[in-house]
Amino acid sequence: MVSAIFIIAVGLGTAFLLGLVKSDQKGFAFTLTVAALAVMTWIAYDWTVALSRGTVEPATILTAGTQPPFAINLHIGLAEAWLLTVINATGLLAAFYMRAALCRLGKGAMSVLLVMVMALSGLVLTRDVFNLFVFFELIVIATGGLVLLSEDARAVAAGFKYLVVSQIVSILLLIGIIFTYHANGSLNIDDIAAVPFGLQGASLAMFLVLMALVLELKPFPANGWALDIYESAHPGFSAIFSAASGTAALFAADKLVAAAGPAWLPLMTVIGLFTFLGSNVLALKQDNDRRLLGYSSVAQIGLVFAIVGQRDILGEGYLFVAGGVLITHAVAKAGLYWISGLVPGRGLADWAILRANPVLVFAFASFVAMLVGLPPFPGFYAKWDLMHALAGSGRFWIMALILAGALVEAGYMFRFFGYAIKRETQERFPGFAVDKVAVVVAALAAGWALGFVWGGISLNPNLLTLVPVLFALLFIVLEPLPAWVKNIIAIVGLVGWFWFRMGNYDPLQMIFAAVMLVGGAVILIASFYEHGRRIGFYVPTMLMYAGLALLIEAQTSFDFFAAWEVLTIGSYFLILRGRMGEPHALSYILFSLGGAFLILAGFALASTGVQPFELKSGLSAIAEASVPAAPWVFALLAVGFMTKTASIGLHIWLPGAHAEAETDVSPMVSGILLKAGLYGLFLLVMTMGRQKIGSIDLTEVLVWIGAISALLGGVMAIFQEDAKRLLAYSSISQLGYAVFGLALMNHVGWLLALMFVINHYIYKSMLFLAVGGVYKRTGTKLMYKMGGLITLMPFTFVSVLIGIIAMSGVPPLSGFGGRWLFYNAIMASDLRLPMVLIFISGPIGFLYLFRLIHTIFFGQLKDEHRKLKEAPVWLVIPQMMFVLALLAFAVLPGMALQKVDAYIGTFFGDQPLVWSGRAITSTYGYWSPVAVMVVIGVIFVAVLLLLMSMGLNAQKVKQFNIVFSAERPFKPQTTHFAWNFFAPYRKAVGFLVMPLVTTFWGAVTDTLHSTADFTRRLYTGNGQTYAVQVLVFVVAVYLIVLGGAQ
Amino acid sequence: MKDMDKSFRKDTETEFPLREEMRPRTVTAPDGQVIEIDPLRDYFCEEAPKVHRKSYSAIVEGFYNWARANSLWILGFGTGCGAIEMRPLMTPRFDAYRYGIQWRPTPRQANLLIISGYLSVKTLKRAIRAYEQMQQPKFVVGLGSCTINGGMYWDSYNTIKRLDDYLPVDLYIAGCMPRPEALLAGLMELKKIIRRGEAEGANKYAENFDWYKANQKSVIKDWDMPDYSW
Amino acid sequence: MTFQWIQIPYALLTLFIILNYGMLMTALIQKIGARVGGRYGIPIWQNYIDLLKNIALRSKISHGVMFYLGPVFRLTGGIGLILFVPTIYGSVMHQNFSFAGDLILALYFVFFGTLGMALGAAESGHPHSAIGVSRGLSQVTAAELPLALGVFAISLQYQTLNITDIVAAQQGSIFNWTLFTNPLATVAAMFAFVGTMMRAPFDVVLAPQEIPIGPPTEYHSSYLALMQTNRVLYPIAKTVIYMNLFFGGATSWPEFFVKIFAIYMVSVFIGVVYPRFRVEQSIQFFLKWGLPVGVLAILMV
Amino acid sequence: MDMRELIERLTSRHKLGAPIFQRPDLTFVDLTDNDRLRALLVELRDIEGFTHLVLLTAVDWIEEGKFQLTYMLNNRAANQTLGLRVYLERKDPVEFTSIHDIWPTAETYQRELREMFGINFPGSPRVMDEFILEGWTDMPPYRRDFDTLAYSQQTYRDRPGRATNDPRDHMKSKMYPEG
Repeated sequence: MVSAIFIIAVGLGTAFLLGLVKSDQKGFAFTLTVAALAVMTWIAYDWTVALSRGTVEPATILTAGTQPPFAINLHIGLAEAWLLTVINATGLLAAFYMRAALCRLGKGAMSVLLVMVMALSGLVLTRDVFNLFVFFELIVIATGGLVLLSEDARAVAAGFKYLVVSQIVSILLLIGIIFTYHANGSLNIDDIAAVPFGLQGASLAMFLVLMALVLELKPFPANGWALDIYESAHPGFSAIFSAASGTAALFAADKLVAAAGPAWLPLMTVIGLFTFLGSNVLALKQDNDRRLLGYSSVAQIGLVFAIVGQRDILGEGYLFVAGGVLITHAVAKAGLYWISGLVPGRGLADWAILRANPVLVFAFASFVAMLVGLPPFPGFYAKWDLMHALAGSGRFWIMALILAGALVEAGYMFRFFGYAIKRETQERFPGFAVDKVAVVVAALAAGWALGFVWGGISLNPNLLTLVPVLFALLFIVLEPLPAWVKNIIAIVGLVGWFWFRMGNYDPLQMIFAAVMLVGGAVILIASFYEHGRRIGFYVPTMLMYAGLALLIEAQTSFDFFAAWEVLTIGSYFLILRGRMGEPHALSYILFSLGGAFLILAGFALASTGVQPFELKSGLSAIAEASVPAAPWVFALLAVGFMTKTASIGLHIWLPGAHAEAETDVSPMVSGILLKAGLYGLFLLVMTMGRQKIGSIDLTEVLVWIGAISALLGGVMAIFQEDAKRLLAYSSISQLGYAVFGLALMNHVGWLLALMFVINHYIYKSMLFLAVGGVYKRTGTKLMYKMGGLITLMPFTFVSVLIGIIAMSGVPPLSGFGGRWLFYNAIMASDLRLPMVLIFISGPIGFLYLFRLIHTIFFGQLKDEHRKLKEAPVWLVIPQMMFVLALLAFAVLPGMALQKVDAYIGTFFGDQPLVWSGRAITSTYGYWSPVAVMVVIGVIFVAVLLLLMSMGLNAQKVKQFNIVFSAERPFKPQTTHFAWNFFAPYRKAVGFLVMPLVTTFWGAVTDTLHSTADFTRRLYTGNGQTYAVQVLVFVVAVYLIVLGGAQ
Repeated sequence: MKDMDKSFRKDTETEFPLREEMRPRTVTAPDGQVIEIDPLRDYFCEEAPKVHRKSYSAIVEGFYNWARANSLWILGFGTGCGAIEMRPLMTPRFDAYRYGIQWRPTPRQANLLIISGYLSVKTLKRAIRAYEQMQQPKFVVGLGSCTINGGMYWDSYNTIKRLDDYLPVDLYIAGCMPRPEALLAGLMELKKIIRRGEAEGANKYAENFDWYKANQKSVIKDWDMPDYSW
Repeated sequence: MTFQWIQIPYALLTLFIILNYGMLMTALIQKIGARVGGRYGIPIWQNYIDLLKNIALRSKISHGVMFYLGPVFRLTGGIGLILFVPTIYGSVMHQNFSFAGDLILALYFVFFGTLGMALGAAESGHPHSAIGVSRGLSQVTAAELPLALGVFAISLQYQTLNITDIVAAQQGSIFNWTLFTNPLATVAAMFAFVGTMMRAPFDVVLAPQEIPIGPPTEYHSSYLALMQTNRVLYPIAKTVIYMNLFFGGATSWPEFFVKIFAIYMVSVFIGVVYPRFRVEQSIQFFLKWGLPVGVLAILMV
Repeated sequence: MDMRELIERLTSRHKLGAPIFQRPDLTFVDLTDNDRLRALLVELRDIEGFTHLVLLTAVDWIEEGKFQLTYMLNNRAANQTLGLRVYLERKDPVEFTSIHDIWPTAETYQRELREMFGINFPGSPRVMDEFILEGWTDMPPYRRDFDTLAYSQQTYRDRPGRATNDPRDHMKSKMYPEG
């Protein structure tokens, strides 16, 4: 083993050596620097591997062979090794990245970089407070130097401000050290730890030392100086400043906090949370990419700080959690800063230039996911463990605040990403420097590797070893293949997985799996119509399906949550692909993540901190034991799931997301994705049953929510001019029915919900494909611009016709089965009033469905549509499959439902439906689908023959051959009655569709934004102001914390 | 008596241009293809009217004629001042309903077109359209002198003089204006004609279609519709 | 109950009786209206003549497949509705095909003809048809609401969705009728009855003076013959449901004739007294008056 | 207020011809200076209270080679009507100033005059659109050189046997068959 001190020795030595190199030998100097950094990195990595494997023990190194304070005392353990690796690797990559700048400025700059990395390493290694100060000063000077690397004129000012503030910090630190030595007689951290400081007595000394380090971590709001550096410094350096400096300083602070004793932890928590929330809110308003990343960095450090405050409850998992967040942040932020160096413009939308290189887009997406804590990155595992620990020890407020902050962060990071994917930029594409891209790719690889490592360390399954996820990720490699090849692989994968796993499913899972996997495969048939390579489609699609596949089979709460997150990520990228998808994808991801956080909180609450938590038995157990938290678990999970079912109040993401999605994506996100929420709700009510908060039965609340969704979704659908939006609102309504049925908590109600799962999948997918096909041909989604397409697109017409008959519940098609079950279900329920809403919403379905078919296929054909062709055959094929499926399901509903019926019976211990032959008898009524179909069919044919017997000489006429009060129509557009089709309805019940919910969520985001705007004014950009802020911060914290304690 | 300027010659040269919305035009389809639209051809059926035979069996035809006679549905279209004389037929005083007569608002469902009085050229166009949109067998009654020979509008530049030049008339009711009683009597007479199977105006129209069209087009200069308005 | 072939002639017999009764009854009602107005009115057999006349028309046009099928859908809806509901209680012959489904089937099958007709009318491309459909659908969705609530109330009351069972529960005395045992539900349902019979004040759908004449504007000849047939069948089919649910059903044809006539006359009386509502007015009317009564009905059960 | 006073007041500023006092509340007067028409109309409307354009019509004085336009104005408050007449040269193309901006209703009258008399009012909205006649290609039918009888006979077929009676002779022969 090479001693860790060589990291410092090599760094320092090479820095001196550089002085001897001739100043015109820049290439040689650079090689030397890189070599030194590589050696340093290798040493750190070597230690990391060895320590992780347990082949060596943590080592303490004493220079000069004596005890401190007369010698430098270093310590290397697992945490140190990890951090050293990160710091040195960052330094190494940064050196490559900044090659041009370094060569321009010469060997001086290179030695400063080496000193910087060396000092950061020292900060991590040292166990001595005074050395801490020494390294600290070195960092300050090196930072000041490196800031000047930038070509930005503001960098000088920023560096100066930094030096001013740093000197204040240094003074605080020095005074603190003197006091500490005075009080303790030793500067060794371990000695200090032996006699923990309380908040009493000598605490001022500790306070000053800690505050110095805290300030170095840029706590909100005393951090204006740091942001100026982020904004103006060379991005290569910003990466070091954010990733390495932050990490090192944090670790130093952590060392001291550990030494100072648990009494200091609440202070850390408060400062950390305050910083996390404050910086995130501020970041919302940023329009400069680097400043936004700066705020995000500060926020992330604040988060880790808050985690440091939780080290008392995290126990052994502390390093896993804190390290996970810290290292992910370091990698992601370094990566992002390096990407920002590739982007010529400084606006957020300027990142759109990245679209020229899919690898960079993938890197950007990965880094964003890392920062937000999405799987499969370490932050995800850390988040999971942290929440469980917090819930286990009752720290609900901290939980809530961290999740809120994370949601805000997700908000601006995904908005940023959305800009990059969808916006146009004015900047010219400069061509990306290959070496810089390579550096970014290195960070990317590191990020994924860390995800793998963390997954492996985690108590829970490693997501990167799960077959569905790997299958989805396989498509990254397959991207160069043509779309049809990938499509075949995807379809085979979905069907194969279903086939392979079929034996393990219970009937409920079977239904959902059939809808999600086989159904997904059917929809994918439509994707054959796309030509070319269709980059960026299959990875998210298959991620979504992977998530769904895993969701169905989830055994533990972790499995479930991880699957949920995976499918959320996949579907987000899918939705973002839509033409005007950017704002809708953003609101989708925000609602989904918000929902996911609630689910996380719910699981954490349910598990009371104990992992692993077996999902079904665990939830039933807490429900049976009537744990006081049980109803809250129910509520959290229910709301979480309802973000996916888009129940009213949480629905505003849906219409846009579904309407703007691509033709084959709309049915996926509508027909399939929404069912994930329903599956969650199913599990929830199956395991937890009725829960009461106070005297309110939560399932009754669900009944109401379902009923209101069904009604308002329908009413809003009536007034849409956009065909896809109409269908999207109709989904809200249909899912409302399903939630309603589920929440009735009786046998038939659940069957009803399942029937809707199947039915809604079939007809909504069919309708979305049909409308998508029409959109493909007409180039518009506005229904009043279409008309008369029946003869041009007969197949599409048939599928819409069958779809709307089925959906409206008119016999003999399958929608009627849903209505019949519905009546039987409500008869068995004690509730009365919510039924009224459902009764109203039933016929409303007719209105929007008729409008859909009338305004598109009937009425007047427009000039420019006269030569339209039928929709692409690949879109028609799945539609025809759906038509057949609908007819089959209408005649033989028993095929799909009989088994499930028996399965549900095991929950309720009853069997209200009797399946005899093809007829079904319930407690209240009976229904014979075959008889209905036959009777109607026979009558229909008889009447048709009757009509034909009265003469077959009908003259086929054209569209203007109508009686027009003895006039003739002017033009098709003026004759097609379509716009504002239900004007009288709007006059009568238009008040129902006032956008109250949209206004509410709008107000929430507006408030956040204006808060950010107001707070931003604290950052004047003036160095003196910053200095004063720092001092005021210290004094204020002192007064609040210590004053309060005495 | 008014003197006539023997030297006056009406303008037979000037053609009236086809109206803008009926002119052929080109539009760009959503897929970028430029397509030609000829509204008269694309939006209207161009078939000529057909002669519809009577039923093979005389008894059946007689039975049908009885039903047609006793179920006269009049198109609610008042072309001239005589329309006001039709309204009293619905009142208790005359009560035409008892004869199976009623008014329908759409030509598709009406069998009887009553040209109620003078017919200006402008209205003639509408009357032709309404007539052609009715289903066979269909009947036309000319009400008042103006439909017979121009009546008091005999010298008007803008009203036709002989309705049967333009539409096949089954029955004229003379008078200026005929009172409702006369109208009722006329309808009873029409019933008899129908019963006798002589009300075959629609077939006559189809057989002499070219002659009727030529007459119609000679007075309607802005002929901007298909020859037969289905 | 299961299917036997003999049920087919039985069902046709029911259909035949109801068709003829409908022809005469609607003419009689027109005649009553005429007499009230001081007119003599149409001959009692006028409906037959009109029907024959429309069949006898020699030509027809077609706007397309759905246009052609529209009246077929419409009449299938009417006939189906009759055949899915037992006509005469206790009679083996006139149970029709009610084995295929219960009350819910009947209630939802009501929309079959409406939807098909709407589609057919829509293909004609006539704006008046579309306007009529828009009005009709808007109005019917509001009008059916009190019925749904009333039906829910009585199926709770009788704990069944089987029409025969509901009728059976009302036998014995006139005071066993739902009309007396559950007047609120009956009133609620009668809102819907009046609202869907296409008579004033709820007949703006056809609005002869304004959008001549709504959905059927383009229909004629044999199409119209089918629609006329439906026009006499369909109201009776609907009235049969009301009779069975609220007025004790019928145990014999004479009782059937009297009850149907009486119930039918309710909408006629209201129609001659009140002027026409605009669509939004009738929607608001049903929401303001029909809905609360319906809600009360389901709360009181 | 007497209409004579009004005419006197107007005569002092405008070139008016001899007024015809038809009734106490109805007066016709010629305007001899066509260019002053708009000024006079605006004055009448805004100062004299003639707020309402009753009608605008024309007479074809074919013998004098003139068209006469009559602007009939009404003062509601005073219940007075003033017919203001101007004369145009009867030679093609006949054009005159449009007053649709003074009274929007004039737009319709001007369309009618354009169609029936062939008097154009450039600038008047939709003045070239068809008004009553459809597809008319002949000379404007209200011009007196248009012979409606000749046109009718050249266009529509007569039904033989039509007899025309002079009403006076007819009634006389009916009532006093003996003479």
